[in-house]
Amino acid sequence: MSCTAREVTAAVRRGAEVISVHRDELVELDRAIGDGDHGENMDRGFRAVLAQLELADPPTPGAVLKLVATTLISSVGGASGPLFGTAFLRAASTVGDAESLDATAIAASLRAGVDGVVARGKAEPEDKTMIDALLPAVRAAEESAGRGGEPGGTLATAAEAAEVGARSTVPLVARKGRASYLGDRSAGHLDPGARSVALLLAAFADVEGAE
Amino acid sequence: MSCTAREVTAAVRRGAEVISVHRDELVELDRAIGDGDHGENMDRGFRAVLAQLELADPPTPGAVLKLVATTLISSVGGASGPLFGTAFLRAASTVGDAESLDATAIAASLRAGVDGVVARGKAEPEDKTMIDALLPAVRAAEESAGRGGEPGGTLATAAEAAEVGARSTVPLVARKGRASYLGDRSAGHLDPGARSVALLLAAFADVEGAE
Amino acid sequence: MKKIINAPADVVTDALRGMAAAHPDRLRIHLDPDFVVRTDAPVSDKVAVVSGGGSGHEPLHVGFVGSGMLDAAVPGAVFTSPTPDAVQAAIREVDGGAGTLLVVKNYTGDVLNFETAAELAAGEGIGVRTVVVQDDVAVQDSTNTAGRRGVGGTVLLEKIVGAAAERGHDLASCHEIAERVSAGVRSMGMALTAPTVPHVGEPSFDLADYEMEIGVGIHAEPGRERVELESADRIVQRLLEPILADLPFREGDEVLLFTNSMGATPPTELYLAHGVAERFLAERGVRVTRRLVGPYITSLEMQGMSFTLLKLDDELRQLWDAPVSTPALTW
Amino acid sequence: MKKIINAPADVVTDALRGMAAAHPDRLRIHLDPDFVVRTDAPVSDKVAVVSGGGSGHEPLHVGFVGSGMLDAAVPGAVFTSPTPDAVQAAIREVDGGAGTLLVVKNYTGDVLNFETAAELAAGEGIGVRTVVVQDDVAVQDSTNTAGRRGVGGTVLLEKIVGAAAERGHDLASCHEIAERVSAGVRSMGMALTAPTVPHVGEPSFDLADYEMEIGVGIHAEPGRERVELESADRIVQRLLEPILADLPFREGDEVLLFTNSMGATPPTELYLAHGVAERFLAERGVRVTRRLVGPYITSLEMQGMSFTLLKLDDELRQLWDAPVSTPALTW
Ligand SMILES: Nc1ncnc2c1ncn2[C@@H]1O[C@H](COP(=O)(O)OP(=O)(O)O)[C@@H](O)[C@H]1O
Ligand SMILES: Nc1ncnc2c1ncn2[C@@H]1O[C@H](COP(=O)(O)OP(=O)(O)O)[C@@H](O)[C@H]1O
Ligand SMILES: [Mg+2]
Ligand SMILES: [Mg+2]
Ligand SMILES: [Mg+2]
Ligand SMILES: [Mg+2]
Repeated sequence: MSCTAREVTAAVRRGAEVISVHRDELVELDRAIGDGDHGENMDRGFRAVLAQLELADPPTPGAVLKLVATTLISSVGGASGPLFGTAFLRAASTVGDAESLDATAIAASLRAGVDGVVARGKAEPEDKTMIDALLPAVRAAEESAGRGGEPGGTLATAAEAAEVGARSTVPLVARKGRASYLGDRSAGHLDPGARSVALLLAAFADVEGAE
Repeated sequence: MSCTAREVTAAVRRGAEVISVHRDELVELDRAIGDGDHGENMDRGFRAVLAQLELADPPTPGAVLKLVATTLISSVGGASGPLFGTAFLRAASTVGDAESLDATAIAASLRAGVDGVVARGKAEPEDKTMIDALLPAVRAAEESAGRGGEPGGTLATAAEAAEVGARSTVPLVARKGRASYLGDRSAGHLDPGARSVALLLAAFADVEGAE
Repeated sequence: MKKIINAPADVVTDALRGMAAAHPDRLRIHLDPDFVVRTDAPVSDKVAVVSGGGSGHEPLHVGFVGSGMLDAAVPGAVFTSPTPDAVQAAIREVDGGAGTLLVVKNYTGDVLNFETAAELAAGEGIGVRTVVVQDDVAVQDSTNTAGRRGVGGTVLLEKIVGAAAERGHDLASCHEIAERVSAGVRSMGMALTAPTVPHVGEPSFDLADYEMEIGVGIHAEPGRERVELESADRIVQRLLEPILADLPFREGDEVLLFTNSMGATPPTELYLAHGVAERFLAERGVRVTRRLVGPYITSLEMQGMSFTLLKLDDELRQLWDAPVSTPALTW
Repeated sequence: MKKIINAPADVVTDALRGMAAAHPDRLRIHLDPDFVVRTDAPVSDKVAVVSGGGSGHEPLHVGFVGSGMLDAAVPGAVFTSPTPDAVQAAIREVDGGAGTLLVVKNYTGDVLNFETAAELAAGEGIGVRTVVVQDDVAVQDSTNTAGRRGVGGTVLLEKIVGAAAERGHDLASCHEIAERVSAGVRSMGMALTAPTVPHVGEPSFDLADYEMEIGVGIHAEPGRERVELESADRIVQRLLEPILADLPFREGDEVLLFTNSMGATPPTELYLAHGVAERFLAERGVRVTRRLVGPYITSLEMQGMSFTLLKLDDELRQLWDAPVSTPALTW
């Protein structure tokens, strides 16, 4: 089994839905250790993605991911805009023109996305950023794909790892992004960007698992 | 019995003390229907009067009243500064160079003071201003003096009438001063200027009564 | 009370010291009595324009001292008119022989204190004329009140009459122009929060989280009515309708629109409201040809805003456009 | 939340509309993507100076568009960096052939988005150089953080490099001057209250009645430490000491002192603090020869203030004094 453009589009739509439902939670998380806009930024971005998906019907998974990337880049702003944008852009490049994605392709695109975020944002593990959700997720996806997992199962494992990774940011002291200005006072709070990663992956897994 | 410069000075000092003690109450009254400065204005003025009395030792009741007038005019500001200043100035003119004041002179100086306030401020009775304390006070004083009262008794009667007059401002709707902008919402509050009049007259009566 | 101050009683004097330090080329200050004059005062043979009033409305009046606007400003204690001796001293300092025009906002305290100062100055042989600004349409019934308050119109009047004086108009002409501005200017304001007077220490009034005060003055006197919060569109309408109703601004009339922040309302909200107002007026055929947007007559840290509309004619427009160089207004 | 707005999501656009209406002679606005340019852009053969960042800091940057300062400003959503396409579009609109200097405040979001825009513009053959402002000494440990934030120094840098561009300096020279300003400027701020972001609806942080936040940024990120309210004298000392310690301003050094309101701090308090600061610096032999006092880089309706010190040399002083004509800064 593998995912076509239709399924990737459905996954993205579901991601947008979940972000919208969790908008205020993400605002609250960012209010605690940042400037309070993360929920609004992500929600604005994914609403723009939905609008774009009404206008265009990208034919391949790569085209869907590219549309998401460019839309997020030109509508989110802040730190998360270029970072999520880069992640989707790199993922899109990696999958190329493929008609559908199997678990290995999904894991590879995740890996490319994470590498892109690291290249742009220079964050290391335990800097209390979205990286702390992304890295464990990609490792779990690679392992699952290596074991011959299905796309749905691979994304589900990745989502679980992202969730654990996001929760692991709570005790950390931030060293990147706006939360880093708080120094020790950033400890004890969940990183909003990491939470977004976990929410998005869970939404994607949900859709692919249901296929 | 009559009051010399020494007694008038003592009365003024006592007035300053009472104003200072009631500063915050006057602020509160003015905060409700004005701009909240009346207590500070009166206190600043009478502290300046005390400072002047340290430097000068006016020889006659008229000279004391004149010193109070000019000091209030140049230190109170706001509506109450020129009004109380005028009252003391007219009172000073009326008593002239007299060495001491009997009850009739006191009543006459009060009358002159009230006339001065009306001339400057154009308030009528029941406009919810200091006039509503001053007018009953001067009438009571004239009556007491006419009956051959002593200065202490005359001032005491005036102070009582002022107190009643001040309280009578509570239900009134203001038609002069800053409280007038509230329209009907000014009803239900004591006029701060009227309260100051009552406090000052009571302080004066206190001192003269004790002589 | 949250303020960056030392002793509350010294706030005005301490601020004047800082102002003098900040603008050594433009201003000279005098302490006890407190007043601010332009450095080149007295300017001989120029009508001197002098204003003043309680502090707490900055930049009005001290920030408008300079070439093309005020020769002197006399600040009283916070929200309290200055005393006559201070005004008289300022007049003496700036009168250049052509007489002095006093710009007074219509509050009992200001009127009485400036009246006395004018008498004192006249007694010294100085020609003094007075204009009383009373542009606040929130005060409806001026027979049963102390009369309309002077608010935003004061800023426009000081700019225009300051330009007239700078151009060499004589005292009678300056006075006539001032009266013309006063006759054609109307304002209305509102507040979202109350300011705190330093020597009081608590907010001037209490407003619930969902309330606003319509028709508020600049001393945080309660306003015309207290209503629930509304959209910017509706707020603009609430402020502009009484202004338009009061002075028959007619289709085709040329006006200056002044959108003023009461202190803490940020530029985004102010510009937003200004944009709404421009559309509102355009729809009614009122032609806005000049604008002023910013915090020019404030009420300490009050959140809120006001609109002022001034009917322009050729002379008033030219005087408005004339150069001005003060700490708060320069072009 | 008490604001004069319509829909929270439209605040920035609605405000831009009002700005355009208020300054028809100076500004032209473009919507979707949002940016503001001076009316005479592109000015041929002049280096274009472009800045931008999250909204909510007005007048920064949109209020500084005009002759002698910025050619374009690109406002993002409130407290959110603008996107690369918006910045790119603004660059296209104002580049006059002599290249564009981007002024970026050092926040991850701004740096990343402007970086992308610069790449895109360079790809179209436009010469682009970038200066990143990072003057906030409140951020002590810049290896364990996203680096120092760009705050008050940005205003001074935009004024000075804008003057250089207006005088005909080429891109390399403008960039060198910008780097010189950046190297010699330091800031520190504090807050008494928190602002409320329109799309959040509640204050960015909670501060008790007796508390203040020292070392706060302009996005109401919590600061260096939270302490009890103190006198103006003590607050000034708390802000100036780290600045002086960070950049060795030496006896006899000539500096520009910029006393900035974070939004709701009124002129009286600001001038008062400015006066205290001038005395504090004079006692330490630091010579203040230029000043700027006012709300120029704000955080919505936050009460608070910041100081910025810039080391001057002859060229920087002359560029500072050069004429400027923008909605918020004119001389
Ligand atoms: N350098 C970085 N590398 C990776 N992620 C980062 C970096 N900086 C910030 N982030 C992520 O961005 C999130 C904040 O995004 P957002 O609030 O939308 O932007 P901003 O910080 O500009 O307001 C943080 O929670 C963090 O996960
Ligand atoms: N026209 C007037 N005639 C008489 N008394 C007046 C008049 N206007 C105001 N007052 C008195 O002045 C008092 C207010 O004084 P104050 O608060 O010191 O001045 P301001 O109103 O200028 O702030 C009122 O309570 C009222 O008694
Ligand atoms: Mg954020
Ligand atoms: Mg009062
Ligand atoms: Mg008053
Ligand atoms: Mg942000």
